[in-house]
Parts: sequence; C-alpha cells; structure tokens
Amino acid sequence: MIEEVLIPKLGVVTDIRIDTPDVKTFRVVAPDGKKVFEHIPGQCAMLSIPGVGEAMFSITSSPTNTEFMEFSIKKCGCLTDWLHHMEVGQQVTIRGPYGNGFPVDTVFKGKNLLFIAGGIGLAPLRSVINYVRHYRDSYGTIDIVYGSRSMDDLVDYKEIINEWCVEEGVNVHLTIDREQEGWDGHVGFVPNYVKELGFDTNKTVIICGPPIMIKFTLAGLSELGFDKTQVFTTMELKMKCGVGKCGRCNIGSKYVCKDGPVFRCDELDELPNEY
Amino acid sequence: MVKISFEKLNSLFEKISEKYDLFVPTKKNDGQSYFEKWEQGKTVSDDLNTVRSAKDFFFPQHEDIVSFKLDGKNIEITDERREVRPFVMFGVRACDVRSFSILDKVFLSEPVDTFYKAKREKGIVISLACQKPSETCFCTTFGIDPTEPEGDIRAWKGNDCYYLEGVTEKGNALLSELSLEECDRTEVDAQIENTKKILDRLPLGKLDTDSFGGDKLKELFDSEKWASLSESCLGCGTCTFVCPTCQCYDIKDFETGHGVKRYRCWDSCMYSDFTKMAHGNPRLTQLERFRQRFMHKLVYFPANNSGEFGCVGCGRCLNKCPISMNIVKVMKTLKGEN
Amino acid sequence: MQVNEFKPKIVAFCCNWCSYAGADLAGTNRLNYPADVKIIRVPCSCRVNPLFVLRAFQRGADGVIICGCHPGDCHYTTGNYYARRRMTLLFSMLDYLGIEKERTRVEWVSAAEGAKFAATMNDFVATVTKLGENKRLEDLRCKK
Amino acid sequence: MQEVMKNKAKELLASGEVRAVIGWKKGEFCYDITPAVFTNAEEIDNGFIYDDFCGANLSKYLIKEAHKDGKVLVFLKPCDTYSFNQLLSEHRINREKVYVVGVSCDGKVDIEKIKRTVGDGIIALSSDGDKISVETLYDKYEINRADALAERCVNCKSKKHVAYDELLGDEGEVLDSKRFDEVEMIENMTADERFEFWRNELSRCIRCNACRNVCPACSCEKCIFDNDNSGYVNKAPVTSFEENMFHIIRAFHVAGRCTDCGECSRVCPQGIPLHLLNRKFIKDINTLYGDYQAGEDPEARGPLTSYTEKDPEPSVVTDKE
Amino acid sequence: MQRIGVFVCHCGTNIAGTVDVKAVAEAMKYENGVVFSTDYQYMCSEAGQNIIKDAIKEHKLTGIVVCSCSPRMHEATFRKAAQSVGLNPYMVEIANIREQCSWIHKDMATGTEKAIILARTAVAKVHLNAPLTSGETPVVKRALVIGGGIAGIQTALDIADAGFPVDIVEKLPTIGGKMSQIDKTFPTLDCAACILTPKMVDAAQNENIKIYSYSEVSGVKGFVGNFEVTIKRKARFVDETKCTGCGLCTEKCPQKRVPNEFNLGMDQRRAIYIPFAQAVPKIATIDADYCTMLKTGKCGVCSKVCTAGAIDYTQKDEFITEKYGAIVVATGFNPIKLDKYDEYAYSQSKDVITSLEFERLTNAAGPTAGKLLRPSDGKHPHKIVFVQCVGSRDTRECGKSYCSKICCMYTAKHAMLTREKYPDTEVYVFYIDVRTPGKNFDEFYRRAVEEYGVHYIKGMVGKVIPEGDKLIVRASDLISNEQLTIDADLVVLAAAIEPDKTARPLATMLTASMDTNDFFTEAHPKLRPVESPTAGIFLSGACQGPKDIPETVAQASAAAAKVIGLLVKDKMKNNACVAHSDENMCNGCSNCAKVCAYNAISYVDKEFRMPDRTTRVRRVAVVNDAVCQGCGACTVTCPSGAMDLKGFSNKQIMAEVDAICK
Repeated sequence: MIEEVLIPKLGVVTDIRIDTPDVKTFRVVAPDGKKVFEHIPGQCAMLSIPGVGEAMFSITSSPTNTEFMEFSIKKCGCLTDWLHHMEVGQQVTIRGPYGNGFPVDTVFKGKNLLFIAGGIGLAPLRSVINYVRHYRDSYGTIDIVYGSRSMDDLVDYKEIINEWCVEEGVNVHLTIDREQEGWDGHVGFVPNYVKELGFDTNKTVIICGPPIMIKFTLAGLSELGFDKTQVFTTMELKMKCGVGKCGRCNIGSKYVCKDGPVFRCDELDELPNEY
Repeated sequence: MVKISFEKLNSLFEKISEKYDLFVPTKKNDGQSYFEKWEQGKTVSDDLNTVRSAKDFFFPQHEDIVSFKLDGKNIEITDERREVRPFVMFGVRACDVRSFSILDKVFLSEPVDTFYKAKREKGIVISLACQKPSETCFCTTFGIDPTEPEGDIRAWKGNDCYYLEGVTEKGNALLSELSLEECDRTEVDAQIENTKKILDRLPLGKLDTDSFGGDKLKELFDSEKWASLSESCLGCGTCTFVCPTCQCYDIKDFETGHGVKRYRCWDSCMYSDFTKMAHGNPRLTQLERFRQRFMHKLVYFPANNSGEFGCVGCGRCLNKCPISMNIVKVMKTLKGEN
Repeated sequence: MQVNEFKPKIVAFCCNWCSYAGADLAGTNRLNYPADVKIIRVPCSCRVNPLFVLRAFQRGADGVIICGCHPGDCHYTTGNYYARRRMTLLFSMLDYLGIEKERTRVEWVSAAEGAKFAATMNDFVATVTKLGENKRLEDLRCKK
Repeated sequence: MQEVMKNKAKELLASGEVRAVIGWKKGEFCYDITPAVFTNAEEIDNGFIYDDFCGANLSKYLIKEAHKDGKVLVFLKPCDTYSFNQLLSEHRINREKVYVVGVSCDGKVDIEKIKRTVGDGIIALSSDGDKISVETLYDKYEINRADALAERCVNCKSKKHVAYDELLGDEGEVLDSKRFDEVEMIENMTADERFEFWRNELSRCIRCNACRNVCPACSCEKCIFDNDNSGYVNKAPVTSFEENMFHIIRAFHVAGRCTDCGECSRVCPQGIPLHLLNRKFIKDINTLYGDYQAGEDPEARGPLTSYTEKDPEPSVVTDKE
Repeated sequence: MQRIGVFVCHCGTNIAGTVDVKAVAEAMKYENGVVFSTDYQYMCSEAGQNIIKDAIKEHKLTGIVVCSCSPRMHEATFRKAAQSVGLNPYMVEIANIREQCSWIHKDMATGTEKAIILARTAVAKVHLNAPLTSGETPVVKRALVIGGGIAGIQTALDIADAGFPVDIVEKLPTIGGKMSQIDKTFPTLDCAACILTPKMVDAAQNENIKIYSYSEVSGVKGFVGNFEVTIKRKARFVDETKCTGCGLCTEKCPQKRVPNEFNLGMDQRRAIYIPFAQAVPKIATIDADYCTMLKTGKCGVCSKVCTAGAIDYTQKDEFITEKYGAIVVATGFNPIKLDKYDEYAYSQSKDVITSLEFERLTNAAGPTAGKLLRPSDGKHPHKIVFVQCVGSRDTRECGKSYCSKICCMYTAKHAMLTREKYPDTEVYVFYIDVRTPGKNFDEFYRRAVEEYGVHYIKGMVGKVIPEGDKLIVRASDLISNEQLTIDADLVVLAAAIEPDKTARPLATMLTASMDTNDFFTEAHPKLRPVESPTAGIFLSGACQGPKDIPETVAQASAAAAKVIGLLVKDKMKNNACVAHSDENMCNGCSNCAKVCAYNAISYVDKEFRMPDRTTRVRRVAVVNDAVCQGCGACTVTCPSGAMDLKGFSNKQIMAEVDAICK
C-alpha cells in the first residue's frame, strides 16, 4: 500500500539533554539507527506518544547533521510533560517533515543574517544557524541576538558559548531580562537590545520568540530602517494533520503547517490578524 | 442514454450488488432519508436530499488510521487501512456530487490522503437529477445544474423508468456491464425544461456571489456584521456535520485497554476547542469561529482553488441549524441585503 | 454438571467503612465467592459516579455491583442516601434502554456481614453468568 | 401579541431601563426564526417577530447576556420560564440584570411535521385559527394546526409562567399533560424491544452536540465531553456504545435539573426523540421520590441533592418483574 | 511517568498458599511504569519494610504497590515506611490479595490470576496518584459549652480541669438547668441540689471557666479548631461586676406578681429576681417585661435600695465575639406542652400537673415548701394517679414517637416518695410498659410496687374529668381487661421530653445535623456517639437524645474528653484525601454544597480572565480542607467534573475500572 502521511514512523530517543529547568532537548533516530527523514531548516515534525497525544515540534538540529534529529521541547502540557519524563531508549512516533522551512538556499544565500530569538524561540532558529554555519561561505555576516528570562533559561547555552561565540564571523549577543548573580553580560529585553545594538539594514532578519517580543522587535527594526520584506518569522498554531487538510491552523487562506510555518513579515500583513 | 423500468430496478440493483456494495437513499421511520446499503425490499426514497450528505462515503465520520501497542519503552505500529470493496452510490443529487470535487481538492492535493483516495477510486457515483427542488435549494448560485448532475453516471427519474447516461469512463464501464435498453432523451429533455422553470421560481435562486471570493478577504474579515450574525450561534457542529463540503477533522487516540487506536473523525471549526492549544487559542470567541466557517467557504477556499466556492447550495444547514442561522443569511447580511 | 466456559467480569465498588470491611471479613472467615469479582475501594458509596458504572460496561464488564453501608449507617451520615437515588435512577435508565437490569445491583453490606457479602457475590455472579456476555453496552474497540 | 411585545421592547429600550432585548428575529422564509439580541427600535421594527415558529428557548442566552453591564429584557414563553428559574437556582443568571416579560403561548408549530405533509418547496405559510395554509412551489395545502404542533406542545406541561416581571397576554395554568405516555409505552416493551428501539434511534446520532449546546441545563463552564482530562472525550460516534454513553451521561447530568423544555429534540438534526430520555428520569423521580418539576420553584432542592430515609431501594428497578 | 515498585507479600502461607507470589511479582515487572518488583515472606515485618525502603531509595521509586493484606490492616504501616525514606505516604497503594483473594479462593491458578489483576489495578491507580499533604490549621485552645445544665457544667469542668479555658453560655440568669428543679434523684434518692450545687460553685470558681449567663449564641463562623462565635449578652439591667447578690432588691421590688418560671408558674416572684437561692452567678436580673421602671420610667426602687449601685436601667444587649477550637452543645430538654392533650384535662384543672411540677411541689424550696398540696385548694391529696407515656411513644402528630426514657423511673420515684411521706395516700400508676434498664433501676421499681404498695396498672388513661374537687380518671386495665374509674385528687402526667426550642436554630448556625425530632445526630451512632458529624461540634446530654442524669454526666465527660483530645493539639492535621474544586470548570451551581454533610463547601465570587481578554466575575466553590471528610458526595453531583476527590480521583477510579476490565 502507498505510504500514508498520517501514519507515523518509529523513532528512538537516544539522548536527552537538560537545557533549562523546563526545556529538554531530545535526540531521535529511527530504530535502525539512521535518521528518520531529511528536512530543511525551519521544518517541523509531529511527535507523539500514543495515548498521550501528538504535537508539532520544530526540528532544532540542522539538516547537515547526518546522524540524528534533535527537538528542544518546553514543558507546557500533557504531551510535553510526558516527553520530559522519558528516559533514553524510549520509542516515540514521528512523522514529517512538515512546512516550508526557511529559504536558506535561495533568499538567504549570500545575505548577512541577523537572528533574533527569545526563550524557546531559539529552537527553530538553531537549525538555520547551524546550517549556515556549516555552509559558512555561502552567507555573509551572522549576528545572533538571543535573550531569555534568566541565565538558566537560555537554551543551548553550552553550544552557544563553546561553538557559536568562538566562531569567526558569528557575533552572538546574549541578554537576560533581569540582573542575576554570575551574569556579566547584557541585561534587558530583546527588543530594546536590538535597538541598542543598532544593526545595519543590509541584513535579512530571522526572528522567533513570544508574540509580544516579536511585536516590539518588529517595531524596533522598522525604526532602524528595516523593511518587512527583510524579516522572516516562524509561526505556531494548533495542528493536527500537518498537511493542510484538517482545517485548524489556517490564518486566512494560508495553512501554517503547509504554507508556513515560515512567513515573511509582509506576507503576514496580508493575512487577517487571527494568530 | 439507456433506461430501466421501475419493475426491473430491483433486478438491476441485484446485479450491481453482486460486484459492488450498493447504497441508495432510503426513508427511515423518522421520516427522513439516509443512504443505506441496498438489500432486497429496500426502495429508493424520492426525497430531495438525505439528512447526512454523501460525503460520508469518502470521508466517514470516523475511521481508524493506525493502532499502537505499547510495551515498556517500545511501540508497535499497525496500519489500520483496510481494503475497500467497490461500491456504487445511487441517487446522489447534483449538489452532493459537486461536493466530491470540492473534497477532492483538499484530499487529493499533495500529500494525498490515501484513506480518501482509496474510497474515491472504488466508488461509482450515480447521480439523480432533481425535479422538485426545495425552497432551501441554491445550488444554481454555484453554477450547479441540478437537472443535469455530474457524477460517473447521471440519472433521471421518468414516469415509469429511470434514464441513465454514462459520464465518466468508470460510469460508462459500469453501464456497459449492465447492458440496459437504449432509449432517446425526449422525456428527459422535457423534464429538464420543466425543472428549469421551477428553478427560476426558487426564492434563493437569485443569490449571487459577486461580493465574495479570495480577493475580498480583508473587507469581509473585518466586517462588523459578524458580531450580530454570530451572537446566537450555539457553537454546535450541526451545520458542519450535515454539510457536504465541510472536511475539517480531528485525530484522536483511544486507549482500548490493550493498545491505542488512533482514529480520525469529523471536527467542527464551530467548536470552542477546535484551535485551542496548551497556551492560548487564536479563535477565542464564537464570533471568530463562526467567521472562520463562512470565510472558509466564501473566501479562503476560493482563494486557494481558483475562485471555486466551498459551498454547493444543498440547503442542509438551512434546514438543520438549531437557530436557523446559515450561509444564506450570512451572505445576504454581508452584502447588506438583510 | 453443565460446563460453562463463560467467566463474567464483575466490578464491585465497596465503601471503605462497611462493605470493604465486610469483604475483608468474608475473607477472614474464608467464605468463598467467585474470583470474577474484583473490588474497588471507595470512601463511600456516594463516591461512585454513575459514569464509573457506564465506564465499566464500556470496558467490557459484565456486571457492576455497588456496596455501601446500610441506609442510616453511613460513615458520612448521608452519603449512601444520595448513592441510593443516583443508582436507582441510573439502573432504571439502563433498563429503559434495554440493558439487562440484572447486570446492575446495589447491596448494603455492613462490616459485620461477611457472610452476606459472600452470599451476595455468589448470587450476583450466578445471575450475571446466566445472562452471559454483556453485548449491549460494550465498546467494540475494547474487545481483544 | 407581536405588536404588544415590540412596543414593550421599544418602550423599555427608550426609557433606558434595559440595554438590550432578547427575542426572535425573522428569517429568510416564514419559519426559520433566529434568536437575536436587539438594541434599538429600528432593529425591532425590522426584525422582531413572535409567531408560531418562535420555539427557541431564550433563557440560556441570559447566561452570557446577563454578565454584561446593564439590564436585558427577555421574552419567555411559559415553558422557558421553568428553564429560567432553574438557571437562577443554579446561580447562572443574575436576576437583577434581567427583565423578564412572560408571553403567552398556544403551542409552537414544528416545520418538520408540515414538511412531512406538504413536501419541499414551502414559499408561503399563514395561520388562521385552527388551520394553517401552506403554499409550496408545487401546490397549496391546508392542514390542521393541531397536527402541526411540536410534540412538546401537544404534550404541554404548563401554560403558566413561573417567573416574570411583567406578563403580556393571558396567564395559563399548569396542565395535566400526557407527556409520560410515550415513556410508558417504551417501558411496556420487552427489554429486547427497548434495546432495538433505542439502537435504532441513537445509532443515527452524529455527535453534533446541538442537543447539548441548546440545553439550558447543559451550561457547564466546561463540559466533560470537551475536557480531555475527564476520560469521556470522544468526538465521534464510534461504536454502538459511544452513542449510548453520550446520551445516558448527558441525560443523567441533567436529571433532576431538566425542565423538559424539549429543545434537545427540537434541534436534533437526526430527529432522535431525546426528550424521551429526560422524561424517563422525570417520570422516575416523580414516581419514586414524589412529584418534582425542575424550575417550578427556584428555592427547591433538586431530587438528586436531597433524599429521604424511606427512599425506595435500587432493587425496585433491578428486581422488578 | 511514575517509577513504580511492586512488593508482593507471602504473609507466610496465608497468601502464598493459594497465590503464586513469585508469578505475581514476575508479572508485575512487565506492567507499564513498574521498575522494580519483588516478593517477601512478611512485608509488614521490619525486614520487609526495609526491602521497601531500600528499593524506594535505590530505584528512585515515585510510587509503590504493596500486594498484601487489607489496607485496613497495614496501609498505615507501609505509608509510614515510605514516608520515612522521603516518599509521600499517599504514593502507596495496597492490593488486597489476602482477604479478597488468597483467603477466599482455593486453587492456585485462580488465586494467582486474580492477584495479578488486583496488583495491576493498584499499579494503574498509583500511576495517577499525586503526593498529598494534609493541611494544618492551628487550634484555638478554648472551648465553648452551650447550655449550663448538668451536662454543660460537667463538660466545662472536665475541660477546665485539663487546663483549657472554657466558656459556658446559658440563656437563663443562672446555670443549673433542669436538675436544679428536681427534688430527689433516682434510684438512690439523694437530693439533687446537694449534688448539683457544689458543681455549680466549682464551675463559678474555676479560673478556666467563664460563665456567660443570660446569654445566647447568635452567630457561628469558622470550622473545627477555629470557630468564631458571637454571643449575645442580654441586658439584665444589673451590673454583674457590682451586684453582690444580697437580694435586697428582690425583696423590695413592688412588682410582686410575676409568674415564677423556676417553680413552673406555681407561685410568683418579683420583677427583679434571683431564680433561686443557690443560683450561679448569684446576680439579680430585671425582667424587662414586668419592670415598672423600664416600662413606664416611674419606680426605681431597686436602684434606690442597692447599696452597690449595680442597677443600670440603660443597659443594652451586648454582643461579644470569641474564638473557640471546639463547641459543645448541651442545650438539654423540656417537657412537651400538654395543651393538645385535652383528654387529661391539663388545661382545665389545676390539679392535673406534670411530673416536673410535681417535683417542685415536693421540693423544700418549692411553692409549697415541700409539702405535697394540691395547687387548686392547697389540700393534701389522698389519691394520686400517675399517667405515664403522655406524649411519648405516641405516633400522633401532637406526640413523640420515641420513648422519653426517664419517665418510668421518675414516676416510680414520685410514687415511692409519696407513699413514704404520706402513707395515707393511694398511688396509682398507669403504664404501657415499665422500662427499667439501668443499674439498680428494676430493683427500685420493684421496691415501689412491693415495699411501698404503689398500684401499677398496665393500661392507658382514656379521660380525666374534673368533677367538683375530684378528678374522675377513666382508664382501662389491660391485664384484667376491666374499665376503671378512679376519683383522684391529683393527676400527675409524665410528659414526654423534647429538645429545647433553641436547639434547631443553633443547629443551623453550627451546621450540625439533627434528626426529625430535633435531637442532634451523632457522627456515628455506635462509634462516635458524642460527636456531631460536623467536625469540632460535640454533643453533651439530652440534646442528643433522652437521658437520665448519670448517662448525661457520662456523655458530658466523654464529650469533654473528645474536646480535650482536640485542644491539646497545637495544629490539626486535616484529612489529606479531601475534595477539591477546579475553579476553571466550576459552574457555581451549589449542588455540591447541597449534598455536603459537613458544610465544607462555600462559594466565592472570583474574577476570571475570559478567553476574549475581558474579565468576568464568577461564583465558584471552595472546599475547606479542614472540614471536608472526603466522602466524595460532591464529586458525583458536580456535572462538569470540577469537583474531584484527592486520593480517589475520577481518573484514578476509572483507571482501576479499566485495569479490572482489561
């Protein structure tokens, strides 16, 4: 019988990393030890524990990782709760990849890139960041602005410090919301920090984070002279099928799971404000 | 064109039943008609439309997708797709037939829904022309001709026989298997002419769709009329479930005690939990959910499908909505006619 | 002797203070009753939601019995009075829907009535066994 | 009557005594009437209607409307006032925010019944005393109004308003209805017949939730059928049990609270006689625990939240012959 | 996901005899979430408990299932063991595979199969267990006793002796209650005053006891350990701190024609009065209904004669609020009104009296100074008829269906005392049954018949007809089956007793339940006879049911013991398995409160953010953990499922159902 998209495949959790008090990163491979499927940065997959639930998560690992996929998941409901209780070796079901992904090989090619992320919003961007780092020569400068509530809430802190920060041509700007002992970096909210940093407008911006952060950062960016066509973001809505048929993740005539989750900000303006 | 007299209908059905599951509209004791599997003694109801639309055949309210067995850390996945037995639907009205092509646009677009596709491939639609349309009918609004319905085979009910005409390859093949008596179109043409006269008199026949379509997104979305239109909506799923084109679904898991069954079932965008997530809901009030349903049919669907509307004018929601709110009232109000 | 292969599944809800103790006493006195009966301990018969009864039938139970303190003796003074009304109405509704009424029962068993507990269970299991499998309320998905 | 009501609505709106009026609004045809909130005289003049088809019980809308600022006028038919009282007793409505105008009712007409007689294509309809004249695209008919009355109106339990601030029209009385006859008829069947009867009815259920959403007693903040945590969520009728379960649970949840307004049966798109489930509970409660009419007295204690020491044992059901 | 350990006990051969415990332990290893499973000879032994403790530590167990005997046996043991190694005690579930499995099944296969299912069911439940902690509430170390009769006094004295402050609220100007009106007590015939008054004095002098006489409880808030009671101190127009109780005012008061309730209206007192000589507190009280000064403003005699200057005509009712940890109800009883019993001519003839009136007539401090004289003409009666069960065991509307319990004995006492003091008097007693269960009771009754020659006649009096100065008593003798006519001089009616009228409104305030006769109901008729189902409310004396003095005193002391047991605690551990309402789902419909026997549910208006970002005030149920007993009645009555019971949640019970039906 031909393959049915709604029927998932098996995945095995081979590693669990505790990122923050409420975020864990899970490494998933197929039972045969290979990758379950290939994807483009920004795409998502449906993970499920049968009987508990199924939900869409962005794939945080880069497609350039040939061994496994990673998912950084924040605890916020029944399924994620369950996932957080998993131990290595646990099987899950997985289907995908879903969505359009970032235009890494077209629009982004040769561009200076500015990544802006808040909290768990780094998860979908990490895939892109590591992808462009892998193909470093094809892109211009890379700036990463990443903020979180506190030092402990910065996802992937180790990788950021040990890999991103030390890489040439990658400028990492970290910030946390409130002063904290042991933190000598910047303190303040992401939108303000972006304005403070005052970037050149010769950049393509990729932004992801809580809606309120996106809203104010966009305002800040436009103050700096950025055009909405320069800014890409990724959306999250309730999804069930992942293939644009079940009818719930649409914003206007666009389905986030199929036509998104990556949108250019000017495209969003064309859609009704229902997200 | 071929015909089959009423007396011989039973033997025709018998013959079809040999190779196919045959479904015909049948009157139940609640006075309404339902598609039921034909068996000796069942007669075809003359009712205009069945209570439930014919979408059930391709997109049933509930179907198992996959099942799981959990054993410690391991999961076993079993495909729950079953071979579909070829089937024939007799007496589908023009509106419902059109709904199939609308559903096709959703389910057969990439990635193809194999559950739907399997049934679609195995199903043969024998449509039946309407002779006595109801006041709630407005299929003509959407360019449907109820006197000459689409389908694999189309049929007309004459005075003493059914006239049949093959439309598609699949239909013609079936007709040739049945080897029926050839005939001319005289009675059919007369009937069509007669019905058309009635169509002209339909109260909703003049409904036009000029104010709707993919290009009207913003103005319709922001219309302030949604508030009063939706205020008495109960948020039930009646309109959705009787609608031949509504295809939103949910995927649910059921713990059977010895495994998990994952099934797909109809869902309704009118339900409060339709878009509810662990941390918020983009459609918070009934207004937004109500708007979604009609925007989908009148704006979003045409936007994605070269102008085709997601409504076939069958009138079921007009008959069944508990508070008598429906797409016709919505259209007229948005246009400013009400 | 007639060989009856059918082993019914019986769910017994017992209140902690009287009937569960009564069941314990039946055990202490080594009074035999069929192993088909499985007891769920609840604080009071009034804790038994009619939905639990339906749930049991859905999941394939063949009989459901609710045991509590005798009316007037409820540990919580009035709990079993409410349970009595709820269950009477539920059973009546099931009967009305054509579900065999013998599959449901309420019995008041005190902590001292070990013998009554055993006798009740023996009788109930016999009744349900005679009725055979619960087909009218089962959920096919829960069948093996 | 309709004019009197319109004037009353306009008068109270004009005086500022009420912010809005909940009533019925004309439809596309002569029978498809929608409950609506009117806020000015113009809306009332254009759309307000009160006729044979204003069957919808408006009391449930008050849960939402009475939470807003200001007072709201609502028109309630006798049977609706029972629902209103029941909601009051459950603290779902703030009484001070509602101005209840009781309106008399001589039974509402069931369009389905008419359609069953005259067929499709109704384009005009007028009622004159005992007769209803119907014009369809195909023919003209005259039918007895009595034959077209909704079942709940044929078996009307009361023409008396149990709650109102003002009454328009004549006050009626509590009637000695035959509403339990059908329940009794089913009771008298054999268990097998009853099972067949209900399977036939309930198997048509499409779980559209219309019965629940229209029911004034089903006004839970979160219904257990919508609550993933309740263990009873099941969106679609799946097996024979599913429909049974949904309807038994729903009937049980409203048992002792259901006023028998009949809205569930009115709205069921599949024509399932759901009121027969609720009435069974009402009948049982009346026989076993004494006559009780939910909503009659908002201060009364419901039959499932009270008891007497001498209540019959469940064996009256399980041991009956 | 829980990490569950399963421990299967052999219980010697008690379980292992018919259950293959190894197989059970093995089967459990494959259950979802079970990470450890073992069996042992005796799990409840120290070694067994250590196995559990070690496993919890070693395997980081988050929940355990012990397959053993009944939870009624060792649930507490295993919970304690779990707690000692840091596992919440409510994460322990017991699968009862002894009483409900091994002991009732004979063959190994059946027993093992069932044991596995029971264990699986417990595992399914533990999956959904949540750690529970019992709430704690500080206990106010002060008790309130409502009613100052012998019951109240005894309870107060016992509590006070244990070192806790206790307040007595008495509605009359003095404590003492009914016992102070009684002359002698059965079956010892010692003088009631002689044994009561010292106790009254003790109460007055005990520094832990505060007496609020002429006061009533007017409001009760709070719950066990933390009641807040409002006490209405009725104006007595005499400054309690100044009055010395000299009694001069009560002699000088010109208003002399006030019916004296202490003597049941058989004589008169003044408008300012002290009920009786040994009253406690001995403070005068002005009867506002009769005082000329208060009514007309003209008089003031008492004020003039009072050297202490205690009279204060401007006094007003005063309300004080006090906090208590426990409340004892000791509101006592009253004889029923006999105005409906026309057949006995009680209203028509002064010489038809009640037994309590008879007590006063024979009491030295009574209206006749202890001489038995007829109220009508002051003559000595020579023929007295006692009628028993007047209103008792009477199912008519005017009567009481219950037995008043004390009448048989006091009537025997009256009859005996009459015959002893006035041997020339003939005494007849009409009875239905003579009930004498009690120490020395039957002997006492037999003495009345055998030694004192009292005529006991089984039968009811049909009619008493006043005729001249005689009372014609028509009765039937059921034994000889004859109609009797007795021309009596005095007829004494043993009126049924009923709870004091103040009890019903008080019960409402306390939310303590009452039976249909207005007697307070006890938490359990056998096992908790001195407690009300409402936590923190205790019952003392006849307010709970008819009682004689020794029984009353016994119950009073028992109630005191219960109160002391409560007050010695600094904090009260609440029941951990209590109901809890999810305010997001609660409709505020009040159905749960209606079925709550403990009044543990109240409602608050709470502001909620609505999905459309507006706010709405909604009424929601709140359960008081300190009061909830965890029966679960509310959970079922809640249609939305907002109300759930911790430890026995809907999901837990459904999981058990599912596991059994698997």
